[in-house]
Amino acid sequence: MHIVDGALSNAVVLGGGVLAVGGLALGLRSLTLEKIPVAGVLSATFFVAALVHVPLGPSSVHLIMNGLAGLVLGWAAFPALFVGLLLQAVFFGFGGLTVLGVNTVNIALPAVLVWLLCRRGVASADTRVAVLTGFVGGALAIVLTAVQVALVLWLSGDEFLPAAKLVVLAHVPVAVIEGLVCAAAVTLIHRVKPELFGTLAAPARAA
Amino acid sequence: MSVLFEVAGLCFAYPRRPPVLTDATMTLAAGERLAITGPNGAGKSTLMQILVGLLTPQAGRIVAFGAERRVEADFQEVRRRAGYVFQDPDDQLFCPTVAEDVAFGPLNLGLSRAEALAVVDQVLARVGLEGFRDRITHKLSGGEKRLVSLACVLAMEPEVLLLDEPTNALDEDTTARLSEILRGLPQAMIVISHDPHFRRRIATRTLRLQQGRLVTPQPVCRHAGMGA
Amino acid sequence: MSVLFEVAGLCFAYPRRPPVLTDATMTLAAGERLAITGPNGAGKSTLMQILVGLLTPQAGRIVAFGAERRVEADFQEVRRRAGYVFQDPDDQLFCPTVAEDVAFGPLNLGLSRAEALAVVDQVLARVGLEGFRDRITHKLSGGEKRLVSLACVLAMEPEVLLLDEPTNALDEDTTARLSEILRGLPQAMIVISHDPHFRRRIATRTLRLQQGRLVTPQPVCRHAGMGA
Amino acid sequence: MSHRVEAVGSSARAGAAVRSAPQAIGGPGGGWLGAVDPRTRLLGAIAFAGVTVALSSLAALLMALTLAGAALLAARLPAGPTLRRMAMMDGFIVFMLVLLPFTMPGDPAFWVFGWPASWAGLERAAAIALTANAIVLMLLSLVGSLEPTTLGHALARLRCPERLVHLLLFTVRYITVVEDEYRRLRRAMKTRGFRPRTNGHTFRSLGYLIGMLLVRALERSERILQAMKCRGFTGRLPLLDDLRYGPRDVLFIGTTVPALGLLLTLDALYVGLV
Ligand SMILES: Nc1ncnc2c1ncn2[C@@H]1O[C@H](COP(=O)(O)OP(=O)(O)OP(=O)(O)O)[C@@H](O)[C@H]1O
Ligand SMILES: Nc1ncnc2c1ncn2[C@@H]1O[C@H](COP(=O)(O)OP(=O)(O)OP(=O)(O)O)[C@@H](O)[C@H]1O
Ligand SMILES: [Mg+2]
Ligand SMILES: [Mg+2]
Repeated sequence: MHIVDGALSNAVVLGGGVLAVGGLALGLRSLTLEKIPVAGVLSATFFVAALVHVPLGPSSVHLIMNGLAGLVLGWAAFPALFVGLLLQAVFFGFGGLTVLGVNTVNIALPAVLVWLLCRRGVASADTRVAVLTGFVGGALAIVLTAVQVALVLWLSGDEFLPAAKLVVLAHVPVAVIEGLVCAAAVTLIHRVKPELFGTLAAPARAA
Repeated sequence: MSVLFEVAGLCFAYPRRPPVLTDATMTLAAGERLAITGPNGAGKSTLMQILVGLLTPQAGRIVAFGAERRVEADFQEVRRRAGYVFQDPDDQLFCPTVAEDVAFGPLNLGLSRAEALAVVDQVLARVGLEGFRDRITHKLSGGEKRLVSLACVLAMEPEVLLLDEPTNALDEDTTARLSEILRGLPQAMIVISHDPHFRRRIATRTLRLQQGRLVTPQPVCRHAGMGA
Repeated sequence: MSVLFEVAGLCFAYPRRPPVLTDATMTLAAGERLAITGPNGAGKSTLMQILVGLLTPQAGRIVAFGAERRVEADFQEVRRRAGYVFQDPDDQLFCPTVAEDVAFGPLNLGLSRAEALAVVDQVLARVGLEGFRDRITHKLSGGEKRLVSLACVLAMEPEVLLLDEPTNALDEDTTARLSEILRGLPQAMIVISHDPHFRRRIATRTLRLQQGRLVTPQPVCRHAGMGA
Repeated sequence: MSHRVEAVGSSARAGAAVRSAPQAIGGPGGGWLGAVDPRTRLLGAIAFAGVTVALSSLAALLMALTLAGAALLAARLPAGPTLRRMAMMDGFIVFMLVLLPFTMPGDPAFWVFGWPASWAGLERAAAIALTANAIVLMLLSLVGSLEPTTLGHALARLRCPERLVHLLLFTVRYITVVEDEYRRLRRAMKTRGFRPRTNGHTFRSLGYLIGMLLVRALERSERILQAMKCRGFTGRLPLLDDLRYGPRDVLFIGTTVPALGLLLTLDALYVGLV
């Protein structure tokens, strides 16, 4: 959900920039150079995952997977997703430059919120709890992202309100799909390598 | 004896690379076990990918199961009837458990979950992996992964098997076991292999891919004279 | 002739797994090129990681460069003097450009930028990759990556080279080129390889890792008697 | 992270986008811009974006788009693919632009099924489209024509936080590796008859696939860290670059600053007059 340059009011763009810098600072605080390889390879994986497209009726949607990114990366999701958005803007022309802050907050803040809410559940020894949490986290991240996009548009002008409402509505099915894909990914990780949820996400608090 | 695959005059080059296949021609009849050998990078894996339509040749004709195949829709049927076991099992296995990996193909063919699970048990027994149903695929040994990837393909009940270096990096015991399994299968197969002993155990006929063409190799062991 | 590595009675198991090494013993003398072979999953890579202290054995003794090595601090010196080339070059080449990758080791050893860059040029020339200095790592071909990862290790001027399947996925030309480079190097080396021709070209001695132990393989071709 | 909604007929193109990603991530930029320092280009793109979002008249925005077109020529990027990339927007943004004339009050320009479309809304939609495209085109031309690794070096020299720069460089380094892994697995799934549909089996399979890629990514990162230790990693990741400002940078700044000034002046004139 990339907003483009020129659509938002200056205040919103600035606010987004400030929040993004704050999020980046918090995310980078725990990333020692020793942890950069893990964060980098995982960040590359989320970049690739975002290229996966899923059929939705007669059309198809690209995955965002910010919920899963939050569950795996914790606060590091902020810099990791920012890097992805920067590369997409600069080399693919998706999104824009002045809105980079807003777009980062729209994608990464839900990721971190999902982590804060779901990190216990997803690390649960009970697979069913973990998988259910995965579904909730994956879907919730998309809902939050859509709501933030709508909010940002609405704050920029009342004329965007109808479009903003439609953004939220249109993303309900997308949220369900992301939830299901995320739940399946959590199932696999839980069986194959449960430590994945603790590598980066857990020690973020300690730092 | 019915002809399963018949390809003629295949040419193929990867973009901005010299040609890999210049004029490859071969036939596979029912009941045959055809071995293909040739140096590293000769284009053996490339040829197999062309047979199932994962790559499109720049020239040449592919007849499979009695019909000429040209476009993606034609090859969807070919892929259902010809089971392709990849060179590296890690490229093929992506599910958490063995059962789910083996059931993936049958589910794609439209079977129900219960039916697919019945197939799983039966196929695992055929490759001697009873009791592996709930094992984590990712944590299996290389040899076990190889047998699971064979089981995955057998589960789709293909009429032909395409095996890309199935003994690659397997130890002798597992290689022997695999030979026995393959010899016990009714399907025709094309087997890429560098291993002359394995080829001798398995194959009813051998072709060598070199300089972009498939030729019948000289009868004596080429390796005999090599080495320092 | 001085002894570089001497290990005895190594035992190793990954957590919650059956033991990989049960009683591995070997010696490497200066000037030797020791080949190690053995089935997939036998523990060859594991053994190499133990030699440089990336894994700690549950039992056994490691003497390297004349001193017994037990703790992490001991092994930091071992890692400086023994250059380890990984099985997958993508694991080893993590820097953006070739120059940065090759200079990474020398800079860590305390060389200045200018000195490190001089080493880069000299080492790239030694593996025949002059002019690759400013190439982007992730755009290199498989063979080029392999040679660069060798250059990265040579840049640290090791006394011993440890090479884990250096010809894996290389074509014949690159394999031949690599053989020549390795034969021209003065260092002693341990080379893990499945490829008998490559081993014959390179090695002064061969050991086989099986059932957790290192054994001298029988002199005749074991395969000769097999086959149908 | 993109949520472009597209018709099923174009799914082949989406596949091509995946395949072209490694190429898209990096293609050496030649042309007149080749000799301009990456830092200058980056700062130029940022300044251009800052000025362009401040413009409000369509005339000035058209001129901004023209400037971006000139940059495209100077970067010698392939025009077709670059312009296509520029024009590509999220489905919802396109939708919002189409909706704007009907949701913004003002003098009606025309009616659709009895709904009035306002001049003000049309103008606003045009302004947003022009701004977005001008900035994206300038960004693609000035910065998108760099190697991604060079972008990392430039950011480091511009005092971006060290860890962020290294995160970017590691991400760029491993995108192609992970993407190859992804592509091989997708190919194997295809040979086993997998065709994505809107059903649970598809979502589960794709979820497993992503989960497996993450597991392998973690294991790879463990090996990378080992390799770093083997080469004496001391908690430092040195960067070597040969970025240097030259005469071409002076020339670039000498043209850019007046051009941006001209844009602002033009805009002030139009806004003042119209
Ligand atoms: N995707 C690709 N893009 C470009 N070149 C490729 C690609 N895949 C393979 N090649 C090249 O094409 C040639 C043939 O490759 P192929 O994998 O078919 O050989 P092979 O006979 O299977 O070799 P091996 O015995 O090593 O498996 C090689 O030189 C290889 O480097
Ligand atoms: N990190 C790990 N955790 C658990 N088991 C492991 C780990 N790494 C390797 N193993 C297992 O230990 C055994 C030995 O692995 P190793 O990589 O040393 O074998 P190898 O002889 O190098 O095989 P190959 O020829 O395939 O490279 C294998 O069964 C492998 O699955
Ligand atoms: Mg092959
Ligand atoms: Mg190994």
